[in-house]
Amino acid sequence: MMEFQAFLFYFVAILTGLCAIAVVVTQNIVRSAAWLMFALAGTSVIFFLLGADFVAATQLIVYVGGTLVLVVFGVMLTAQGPFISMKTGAVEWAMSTLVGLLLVGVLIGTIVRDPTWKDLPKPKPTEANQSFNSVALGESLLGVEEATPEARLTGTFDPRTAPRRTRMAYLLPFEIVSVHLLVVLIGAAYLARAKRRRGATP
Amino acid sequence: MNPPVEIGLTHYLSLGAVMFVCGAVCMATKRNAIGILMGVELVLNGANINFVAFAAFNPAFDIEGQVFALFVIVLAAAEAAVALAIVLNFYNNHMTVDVDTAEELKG
Amino acid sequence: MPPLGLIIAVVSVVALLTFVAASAVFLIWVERKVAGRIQDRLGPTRVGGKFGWLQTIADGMKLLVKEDIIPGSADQFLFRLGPYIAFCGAFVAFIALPFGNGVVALDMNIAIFFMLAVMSTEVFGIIMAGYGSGSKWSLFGGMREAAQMVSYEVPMAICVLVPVIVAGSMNLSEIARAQTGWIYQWYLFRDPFTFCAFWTYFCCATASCKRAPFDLAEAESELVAGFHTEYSGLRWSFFFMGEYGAMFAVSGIAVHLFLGGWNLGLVPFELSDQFAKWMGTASEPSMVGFVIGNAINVIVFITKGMLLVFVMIWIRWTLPRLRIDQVMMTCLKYLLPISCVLLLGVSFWHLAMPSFVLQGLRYVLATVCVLWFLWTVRQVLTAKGTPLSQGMPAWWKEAEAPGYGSLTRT
Amino acid sequence: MEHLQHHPGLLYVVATLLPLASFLILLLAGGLRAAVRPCRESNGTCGAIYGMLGGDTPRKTGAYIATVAIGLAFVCCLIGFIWHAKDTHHAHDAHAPAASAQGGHGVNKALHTEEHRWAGRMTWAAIGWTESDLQKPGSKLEIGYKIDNLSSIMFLMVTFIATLIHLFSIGYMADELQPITEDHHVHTEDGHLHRRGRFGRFFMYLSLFCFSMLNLILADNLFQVFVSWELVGICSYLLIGFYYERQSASNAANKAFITNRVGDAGFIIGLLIVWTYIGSLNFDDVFRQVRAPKDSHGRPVPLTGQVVRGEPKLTDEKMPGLEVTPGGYDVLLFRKAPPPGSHYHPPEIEEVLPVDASPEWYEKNPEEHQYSTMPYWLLVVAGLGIFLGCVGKSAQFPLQVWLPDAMEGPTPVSALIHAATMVAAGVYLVGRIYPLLTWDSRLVIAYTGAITLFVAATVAIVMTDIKKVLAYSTVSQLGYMMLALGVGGWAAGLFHLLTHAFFKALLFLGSGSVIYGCHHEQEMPKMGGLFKKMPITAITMLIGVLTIAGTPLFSGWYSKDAVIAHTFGFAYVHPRHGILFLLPLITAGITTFYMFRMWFLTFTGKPRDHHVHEHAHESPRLMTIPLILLAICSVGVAWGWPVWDAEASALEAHVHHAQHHAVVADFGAMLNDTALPAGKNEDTERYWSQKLHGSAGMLALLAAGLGFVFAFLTYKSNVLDPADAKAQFPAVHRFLHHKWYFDEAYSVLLVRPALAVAGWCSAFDARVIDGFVNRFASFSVWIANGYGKFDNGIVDGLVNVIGNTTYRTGTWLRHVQTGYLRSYVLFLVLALIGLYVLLSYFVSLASLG
Repeated sequence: MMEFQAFLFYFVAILTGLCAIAVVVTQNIVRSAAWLMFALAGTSVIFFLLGADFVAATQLIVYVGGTLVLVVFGVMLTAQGPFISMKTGAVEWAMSTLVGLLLVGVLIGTIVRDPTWKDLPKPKPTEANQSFNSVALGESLLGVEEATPEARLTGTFDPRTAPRRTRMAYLLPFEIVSVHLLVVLIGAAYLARAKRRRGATP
Repeated sequence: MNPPVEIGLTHYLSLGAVMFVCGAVCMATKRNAIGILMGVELVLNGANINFVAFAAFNPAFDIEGQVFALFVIVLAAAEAAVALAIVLNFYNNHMTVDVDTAEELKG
Repeated sequence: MPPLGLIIAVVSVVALLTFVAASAVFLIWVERKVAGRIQDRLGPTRVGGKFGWLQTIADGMKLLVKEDIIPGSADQFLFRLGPYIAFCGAFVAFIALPFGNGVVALDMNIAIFFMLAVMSTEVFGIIMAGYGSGSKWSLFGGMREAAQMVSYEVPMAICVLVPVIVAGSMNLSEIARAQTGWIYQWYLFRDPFTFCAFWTYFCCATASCKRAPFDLAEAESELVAGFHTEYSGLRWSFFFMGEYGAMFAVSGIAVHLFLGGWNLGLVPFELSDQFAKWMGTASEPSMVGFVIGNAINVIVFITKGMLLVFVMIWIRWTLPRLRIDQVMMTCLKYLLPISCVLLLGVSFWHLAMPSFVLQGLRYVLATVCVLWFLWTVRQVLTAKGTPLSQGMPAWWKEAEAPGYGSLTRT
Repeated sequence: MEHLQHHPGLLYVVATLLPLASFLILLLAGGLRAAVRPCRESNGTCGAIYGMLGGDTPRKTGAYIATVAIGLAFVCCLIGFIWHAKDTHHAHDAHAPAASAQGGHGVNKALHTEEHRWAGRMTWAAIGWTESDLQKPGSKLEIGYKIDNLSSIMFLMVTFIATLIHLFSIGYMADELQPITEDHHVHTEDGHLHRRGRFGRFFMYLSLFCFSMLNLILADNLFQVFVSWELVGICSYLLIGFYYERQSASNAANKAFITNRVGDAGFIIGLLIVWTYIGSLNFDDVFRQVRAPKDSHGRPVPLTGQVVRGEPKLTDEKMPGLEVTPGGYDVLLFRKAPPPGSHYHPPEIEEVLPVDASPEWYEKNPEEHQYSTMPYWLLVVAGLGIFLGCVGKSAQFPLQVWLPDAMEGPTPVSALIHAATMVAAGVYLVGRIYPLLTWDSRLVIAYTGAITLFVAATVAIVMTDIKKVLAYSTVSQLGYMMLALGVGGWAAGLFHLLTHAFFKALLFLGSGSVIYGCHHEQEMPKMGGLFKKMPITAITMLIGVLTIAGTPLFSGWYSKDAVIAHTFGFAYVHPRHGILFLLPLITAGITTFYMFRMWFLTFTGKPRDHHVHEHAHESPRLMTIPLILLAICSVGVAWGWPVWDAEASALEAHVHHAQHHAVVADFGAMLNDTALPAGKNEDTERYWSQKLHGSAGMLALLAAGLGFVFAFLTYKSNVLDPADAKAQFPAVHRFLHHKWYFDEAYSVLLVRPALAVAGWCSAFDARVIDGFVNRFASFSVWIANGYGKFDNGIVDGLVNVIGNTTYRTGTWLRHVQTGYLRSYVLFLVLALIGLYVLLSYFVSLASLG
């Protein structure tokens, strides 16, 4: 019998892959969005399986809760009729599929053939390791070695069991990205603001 | 009975590759601008899976992979906002979201 | 032999499913009773004895046997999928919600974040339902829901961050443990910012559960029944199970974050640990004592959560519904800035204030709130109330005034 | 005034600047008038200004301004002359006892003070950029003034005569006062030329002329002299060509100007040599360097003559660096370093350089070691170069040709040129640079003068134009002056210049009066018998003629006797140069002959042209009064006491005092090539000239008498017929009538060759150079056409082919740009795959390799 973890992985991975393919194949855009939601949620589960629970939660809240809603919102704002669908020609479909299969072949071939990747063992997702991941992530994003005593970070961090490594502070990139994204969003808001159509009477 | 298969990095990377290609094909086949946007999201997710998988399997990459994944997620959100803004503008100008009508720059 | 994790998971899921379903059944009954009382009527009285105990069960059976109607213009796939997703979103959140000291399906480091994330997926179900119905009312409802949820998630998350900052953890159990002790240890009374954050959070939580006065997604005066106009039978009931589940989930979060979690607040220790210590030895704590203490904890926690749900119901039947633009304005113009100020304030408050002020303020806040609460309870309990036959809203009097003609009460 | 009393020399500066001020006023007024003239009708302001400046009719205001200016200048000069005479008197009083004592510092100081009062210098232009540059010799050009006896008397003479000429001109130029003047000498299609009157312009030119001349006299350096020299030249050009509509006047002006250029070229050469070797153009600086040294007793060194000549030598006990030999190749220049920090240092005239001084003396006066040398022949060239300028200006042989032609100008101008200004400038300059002139130079000057005086006098005999006669007489008299200067009679020459100025002015103004009275008739054969018509003119003219003829007690007698005495003494000492005495003696007779011929032809006998005679009239008082004044001066200006003593002239004594110390140096010795013992002057020219003065005077008087007799016989009593003489010697007459064929010779020798060369040059330019240029141009056009074809066909064709190819390729390739996003994505992915394949291929290659 397959190990529980492996079973879980295969189950989720196959579902996710199928959902991703469904996104491509589905002609209805909202249905496609639904499949996309499943694919993204599946990705989130994959992240959980990989021990990256913070990333997984972020994936859920940002992608599924935010982005996807935004996408569907866009669909509804631009829909001219119910259940719109735009068909693409069969030749293009064929070509795209061909090229896609080619790319998949190339990528998976590379992945499988690379010996260094195959030899990497999966670390046991222990309690300590998991908590370490979140704490380290927070610390690296904050750019601190240790939280203040007043507001200490959760988790028991045992330096003996954890691998020693140089921490990298991602505070500055994080801030830069934040400001950058803020500007981008303001630009987006400006771009999408309601404009009076030409020739429309005031 | 088959011996238990150890789930390794390769499996996750393969999943990421499949998602990436699905996204690319989605971009290549959709005529709807929002469909293309979804393709982009799929591509980004495929990449994200790779990041997180490497973070989990490579001890030297454990923080960076997740941080990059976070950045990608946030960037994707912003990108989606901008893309939607563009789509809305496009819709305002063309009364459709069919990107095949956006061919003013064709040769 | 299945692994232990699988067994625990199955057991947890079954238990939680039971709890959610049961609480939904119970809360629907409560809602109906409370609504009745507030609307100056009795509510369900017949089914199941004196208070209409079995009313919800009867309703459920009715729904189960009702015809499953799918409109012809509906997108069947989306239409079918919508309710389950909406329910799942609410239900999965319970996985990370502790009921007591260690009484939790999965003790996650980022439990609160996880809960918020999972609950945010609920909206997608609503949208799918609204869009998939192929009806204008549904579509409008779905769009309103989408806009409202996405908007209110932002101030809600920021308000959640306030106690998270105070506790230094996103683990709900950790946060609850940090509030062990007397009632003034609750984060509600910690400082003015957490105090305000509670009310702000509660507003946002109400809105995110699309409860009145923010229930624009199902505003029956405008949209018939909003996103679930076309639903009937079991699918319809799934929406309501999801809704009530979400109500308890957000209330549970509020309890954990602000109201001391499972702690009673009337004893200076944690019940389960203390019982285990008392009933066993110091080196070997008693499992029985732990279980007994935790049982009390669970009761306390559920009571607190139900109390908050009750308040939500109370509000629903008391306040009038807002307009959609007012809803959005409330969020974006008021709640969002307020929550930001609270986040900043709670970060700087303890650095800026001397400790005696902090401590003193905590006592004063706790004292005032407790006294107010007790006074309210006393008011409720000692209120004479108007007999059903005599109670007369004001406009009836107005109507009886001369000039209104012969409008008589029947 | 205080300042003026301390520096009375400034009076002369004022006198010099007054005519300049007058000139400027007239220039501005005339310029403004000409400027507003075109718009006088249309513009009210212009019209007002035009009217204020005289309107269409010329006014006399300009003449008054000029006359008042020159009159004031004369007054200044008169005051200055009196003061200067007083100063000089004091200085000589102080000099007399001091000189007998040691000849030391007392005299020097007194003279120094006098110099300071009557001289001033300032830097005009500095050549160099640093202070140390300015300390070097030859680094700056200066302007300055220096008044001595000569210049003070010259000033007086020039301003006096100029004032009278101005007065005379007011009357003489009355024709120009009309708004429209008719010029009878110019013929146009419509008859005679009609032009506007140029009264003011004439006086403007006169003022500038006076300023130039006065500035020339005022100058203390050669450069300033040169500038004035050229100003005089341009003024003469303007005035000779005053009637420039007349071809002859225009030609005469050009001729005068060009001839003067020849002389000025020499002048410049001389200036440059002096500047190069001596390092300064200031007279005193120059003279101090080329001075004749004296021995420790104050006597000139007889061995060396005026300049110290010798051969360069490394060491010499007495004169370090130079071995003094009489015929040495080099001239020693004594350079004295200027005291630090000062630019002006008055020359010490009586400074003594003891040639025979002991070595101790040199040790005490180390600055005397500073000397340099220059080649002797260059010094000769320098002197002769400057003299060449004087030859041009003073119309000496062989450049005398311009002066007679200059009679084309208005008669007062002729008077001014001949009497006081232009031609006097040359003689004056020779007198000024006298210390620069070596023995050889002076001999050249003497011969030049002798030839000139004879040639001019002979030509004058046959001239019929009254002004031309006078012109040649001027040339002749100038020759006398040059001769005197050349033979060492410095004072005599300049003395003759002064007296000549008066009587020549008188004669010219008289002739002007005649011409005016005869309505611009200048030909003597058309005159005759005018004595009755214009008695004042006739009598004053007679006085002038007597004076120039050397009648005793008239001023000309004193000066001419002095000149002839000097030539006699010179010829006595140097018998091989005897001709230098014979020529002036003969010419004295000829002079008398042609002057009386002129007078007789004009005033006596029967009127030969009744038309002229009938309309002849005496000139107005404005013109006769200057004549009378000049006549008085001509008679008495040279008088001394006793009057009958030819050597007692006060004027001569005054001029004599003006002699530079270098002139004073006993030129007998320097003219001798052999050494004379100090104090033994018996063999010197001066000695003999004084000794033979009486006999020379007698001989000259005899010659003049002979001339008068011939003239009387020929033209008065008609005993001899001039036509006979003409018939008898036609070749001689023709020769003389053609002025010794000078003009023809110049025409053949210079003008025609010059024209021919110019023609060749022109032809060369037109044919060869232009032809080459044209050929080159057409060749360029041909090349350009060829290149144009190449450019259009091949270069452009290539470019077009490239462009078309690119265009077609682009047109073909544009179909790839579908504008469809999906195709781009497909291409992207395909490119990715392709890249991957390539990369893996290379990676595998690398891993294999």
